[in-house]
Amino acid sequence: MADTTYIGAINDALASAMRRDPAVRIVGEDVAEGGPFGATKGLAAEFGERVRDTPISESSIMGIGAGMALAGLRPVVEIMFIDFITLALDQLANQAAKARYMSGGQLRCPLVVRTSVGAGTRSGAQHSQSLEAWLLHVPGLSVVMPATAADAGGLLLSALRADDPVVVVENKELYFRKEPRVDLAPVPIGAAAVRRPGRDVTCVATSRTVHEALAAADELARDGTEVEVIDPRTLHPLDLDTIVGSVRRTHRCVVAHEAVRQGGFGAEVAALVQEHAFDALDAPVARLGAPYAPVPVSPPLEDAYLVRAPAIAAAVRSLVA
Amino acid sequence: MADTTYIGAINDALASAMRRDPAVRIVGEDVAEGGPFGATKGLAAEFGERVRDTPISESSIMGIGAGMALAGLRPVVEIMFIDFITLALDQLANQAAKARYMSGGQLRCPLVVRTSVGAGTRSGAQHSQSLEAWLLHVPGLSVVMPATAADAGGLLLSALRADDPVVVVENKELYFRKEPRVDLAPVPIGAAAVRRPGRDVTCVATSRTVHEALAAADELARDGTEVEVIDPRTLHPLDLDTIVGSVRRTHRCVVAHEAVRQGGFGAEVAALVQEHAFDALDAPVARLGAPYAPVPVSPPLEDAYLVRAPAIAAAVRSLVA
Amino acid sequence: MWLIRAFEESVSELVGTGEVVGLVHVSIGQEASAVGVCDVLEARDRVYSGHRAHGHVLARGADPTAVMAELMGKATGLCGGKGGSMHLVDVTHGVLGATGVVGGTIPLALGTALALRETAPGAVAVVFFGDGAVQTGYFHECLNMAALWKAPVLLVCENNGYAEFTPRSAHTPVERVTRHAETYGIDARTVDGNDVVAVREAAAALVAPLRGGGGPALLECLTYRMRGHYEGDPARYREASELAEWKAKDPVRRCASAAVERGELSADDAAACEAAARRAVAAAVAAARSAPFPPPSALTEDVGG
Amino acid sequence: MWLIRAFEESVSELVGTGEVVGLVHVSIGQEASAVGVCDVLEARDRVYSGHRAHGHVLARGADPTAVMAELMGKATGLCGGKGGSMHLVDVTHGVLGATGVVGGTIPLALGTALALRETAPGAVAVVFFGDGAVQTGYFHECLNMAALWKAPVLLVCENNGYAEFTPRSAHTPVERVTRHAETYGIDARTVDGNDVVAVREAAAALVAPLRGGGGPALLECLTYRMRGHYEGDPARYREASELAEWKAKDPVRRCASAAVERGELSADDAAACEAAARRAVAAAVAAARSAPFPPPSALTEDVGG
Ligand SMILES: Cc1ncc(C[n+]2csc(CCOP(=O)(O)OP(=O)(O)O)c2C)c(N)n1
Ligand SMILES: Cc1ncc(C[n+]2csc(CCOP(=O)(O)OP(=O)(O)O)c2C)c(N)n1
Ligand SMILES: [Mg+2]
Ligand SMILES: [Mg+2]
Repeated sequence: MADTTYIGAINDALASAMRRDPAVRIVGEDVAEGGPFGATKGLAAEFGERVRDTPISESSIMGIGAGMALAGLRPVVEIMFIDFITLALDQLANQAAKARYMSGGQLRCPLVVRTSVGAGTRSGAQHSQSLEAWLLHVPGLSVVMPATAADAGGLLLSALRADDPVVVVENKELYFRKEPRVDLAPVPIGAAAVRRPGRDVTCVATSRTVHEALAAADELARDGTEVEVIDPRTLHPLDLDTIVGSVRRTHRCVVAHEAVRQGGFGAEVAALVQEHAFDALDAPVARLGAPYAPVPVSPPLEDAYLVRAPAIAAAVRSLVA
Repeated sequence: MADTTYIGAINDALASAMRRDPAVRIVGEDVAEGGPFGATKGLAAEFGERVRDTPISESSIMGIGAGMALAGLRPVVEIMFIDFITLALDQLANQAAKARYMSGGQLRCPLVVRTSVGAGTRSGAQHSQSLEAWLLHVPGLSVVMPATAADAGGLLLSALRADDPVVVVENKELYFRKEPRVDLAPVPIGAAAVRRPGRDVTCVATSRTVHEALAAADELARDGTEVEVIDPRTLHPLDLDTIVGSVRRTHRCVVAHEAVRQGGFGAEVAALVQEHAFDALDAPVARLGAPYAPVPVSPPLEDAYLVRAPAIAAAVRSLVA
Repeated sequence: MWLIRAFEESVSELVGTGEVVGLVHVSIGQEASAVGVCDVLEARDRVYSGHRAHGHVLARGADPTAVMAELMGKATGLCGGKGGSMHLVDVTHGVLGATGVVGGTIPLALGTALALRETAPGAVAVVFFGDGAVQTGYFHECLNMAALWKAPVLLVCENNGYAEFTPRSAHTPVERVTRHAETYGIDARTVDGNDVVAVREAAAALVAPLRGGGGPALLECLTYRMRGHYEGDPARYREASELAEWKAKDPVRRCASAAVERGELSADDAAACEAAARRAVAAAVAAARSAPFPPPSALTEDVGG
Repeated sequence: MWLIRAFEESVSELVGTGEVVGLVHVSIGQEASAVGVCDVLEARDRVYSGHRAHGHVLARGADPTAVMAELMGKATGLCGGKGGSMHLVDVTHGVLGATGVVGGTIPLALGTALALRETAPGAVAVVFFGDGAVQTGYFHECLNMAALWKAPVLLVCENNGYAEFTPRSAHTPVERVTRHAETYGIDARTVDGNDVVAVREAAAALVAPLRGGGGPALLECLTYRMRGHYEGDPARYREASELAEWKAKDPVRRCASAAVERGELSADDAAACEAAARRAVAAAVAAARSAPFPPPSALTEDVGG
């Protein structure tokens, strides 16, 4: 079969969901033109006004999506860069996430938000952040973070069948990564994927860093260290059993993500792992993430900012040393 | 000496800073009238236009504060409830926090943000959140969280002498708590306070839960368990040495805060403690926080939502069991 | 209107006794906008409110006992006691949300209007908000998009001249909210918000084109809150004379006496109306009072995520 | 203007070679608003820009070598290579910020204006933004507050008819940005933004009252970007005829030929101007190219917090 890309899978999933479910809508800036990365390419031609271009009004756009969802539609709101979700968190965290609870279960808000994280494009501190950890801290939001094309399409399909808000956190560096095409199929929310089995160290990695972890695992395997790479895929609800089960076998754990280490998803994983597998751990859970700094533009600085395979390999080595 | 309150200390600190430094300004909704809790009471009378009432435009107000700070003033922006900081995070996280870095050190942004967290007032899901963990994840922001009147005044004074943005996270339930008056003096940012020494378990607690931890410690002391209660006071930069030093002596650690447990400050503390004191720990670091739910209004539900002394005592007991 | 008045007076008392909990904003003095607007709405329409929401929900037909129980945090409350005063929702009566974040339901209403246009053509979405909300970015962003997309949404501004403790003049140099509508070519009217008949007429005139596929509309009701901003606010920031002036324009009494004057109602009937409303509220209070609190399990139910 | 034009053309080429990095928006076709406005500013004034910022910074007098080095991420860049194209800051020349978040510098400029009024009376704050930014809440919230507080801020909208790939008509029904200023009684003008003399005159007329303690002002410059939204955008969403039409109104060539026509400049001098600008840019590129990247330690320096 031909290759596919992460962005292609997103585009396919949107088209397929729109064909299947007349309630699906797309709302965002430049979505009719396909968006800057092509995620919504061709959809306006096929679905007309169901694909709605908006002005630059992120704060309200999120609420418009929520208001559509409360009235029975299934909107997909696109926030081009997660950096701009800073403008839209009132509607996401205060309205959409809490509508069901505050109404005592009268309301459901099947809102899907697509947004992108990630540095490496030299786009600077306001177009490169990874802020997904904020969303974990908001009860009522599911958060998925695909690392592969199959998951990008499959998790989006599942999000579009969920009855509560789901944020799909994509990664810009993965958009054009080629992958052998697989049939588009829903990937369940809340199920981790073991990307590579291994007996020596568990590495929990998200999004782009899954591929870095796999590269590190390849290298380490040459020295005889077998790393089990777990991709949670969903940050909330988290598939803790898969992670804890693995650590109970390997006795060691590294967590890696692109976001700033302090206050990141890795802190939650480390806290949970030490809580649920304390007796099994032979070493502290190691955390890898970005340093405490905004994302710089300068190439050598940005390269140093990103968690890449060598850093993961080094962390694993120091755990097994 | 007469008693003082947390809100009184804030008021005193603002007045004293405004007298001392002509660059200090206050900007926010209803601040001229004193605000809903009286934090700015009397200041408009003394300082006139330096206390600026604003319309309900949080998104821009934060930026106006940042723009004043970039031009050399020292504004204190009041965001009445941290729930509304969801409207203002672009200016706080993307502009104020990053201005110094993105300008290569040309700019400084001495912006102080005062805001309040906390439930217990039956005010519902949009007036009761504790979102301070979001701020830790934003490089460039200092975050202080006073538990006492002395710290509420003292940390605010220090914030008003800092050259980078500081968010002062106050707690509504503490505002009218009486405390013996102490002289208003700056409390250094980045220094924890050991609120009660103890040899058996370290309890790291923030803001309102400091008092819950002290109550739990009193009770546990009767059974012979001595809890060391540490109030970090500053969440970033964190005084990790004090915490780790304590855990190395007690071998056990509980972290308590009012915020939702998942993705909260406690995750960061637990991750750091297991990393830096792994060999010293006799049990996993325990975390207490709110359940994964918005804050309900109903009295019995909201009471159950809050971390109180008995829950802390129970967590300590299960650690020493 | 008497129902709302009696309800709110009762709420005010029960805040005093601690039975009604939380941060409570009553709408005494503003009943006419709720009643006048909701009177022209149909079952298929959808309504959003703000932090001062009791009147809107009652005007839509919500059960006073369930509303009162909600304000007390009881299991039988509209929202099972979890939402409270600022978050009243009554899907049965088409109320999809109220908000503690000023301006926060304006985009929700716009989104709902867009949905209704496709799923229930002819239905409209309505959002009530205060003059303070007019200074939020939400109001302006949504005014633009509503006009751009010709959405069937009616924006109802209850302009009571204050946002919390601060008068309009300290919030904006723009005196009339309708001025903003003009910029976008949006159909808009300013009415005496204490005259329920005037409100009703204006609302009917604005809503009719929306049902026919027309663009958005804005209704500005000039009114006054006869109590403090929230229960407990001593309202020292305003003159006694101002309050007295507005008391003379009390929308509830004015409506009743006008009906009597026009001979539509006898003085006795008018008094009976008031008495019936007070009885209904007393019964609602009694029922709400004796209702149970929710079980502990409710704390983590209906969270989603 | 030739300096900006030559600079931007060079940037465009260097994006092609990969030497200039990141998401780059050039201002070819929009030079007149930068130059016309900045020409009436003084050293004490403070300027903010948006994502299309190169021209504004150069018009304020920033060193082209330092700007180019910044776009390449070099240590000698204006911001040590850390800010990049969308975040140019040059405190020496009074540029306090640019932003990648559309509309994000409008509140900053308002805050700075309020500060200047007290600390440097007579100085003004200026913010450049596009027509897309007019649909953000920031614009409207700040228009209101600027008018309310009579802040010495000049809002300059470079209205090029597009926000990314979407024309004005799909963003708002309001054709003229000045319409919003009218609502607040704000002094405002719309000018041919490709006529540097007209821009300069309008800016001078608007700024003078601000220096004397007057309220805010808004200048709308009607212009066009002659390239895609960002470098790499094939701009398929617009007609070739539209581009051709605007090419005829090229602000740089127009200014040069007008000066020649008026006899202020000989044709030779005009050509010399262009050549000098191109030489200066070539020198800047060469110097920036040979400059070092920042040391690894810079990654975590100047973070604060
Ligand atoms: C975003 C936001 N900012 C501030 C507040 C605090 N607050 C509650 S009500 C209010 C004033 C609202 O005024 P208006 O919209 O005129 O409504 P009114 O109370 O007069 O009915 C304010 C500032 C809030 N709830 N939400
Ligand atoms: C808040 C925000 N939303 C979306 C974007 C993506 N974006 C970058 S430029 C742009 C269009 C801006 O249009 P305009 O303000 O007219 O400026 P122009 O590019 O025409 O100079 C958009 C939508 C952004 N940078 N910031
Ligand atoms: Mg009001
Ligand atoms: Mg534009």
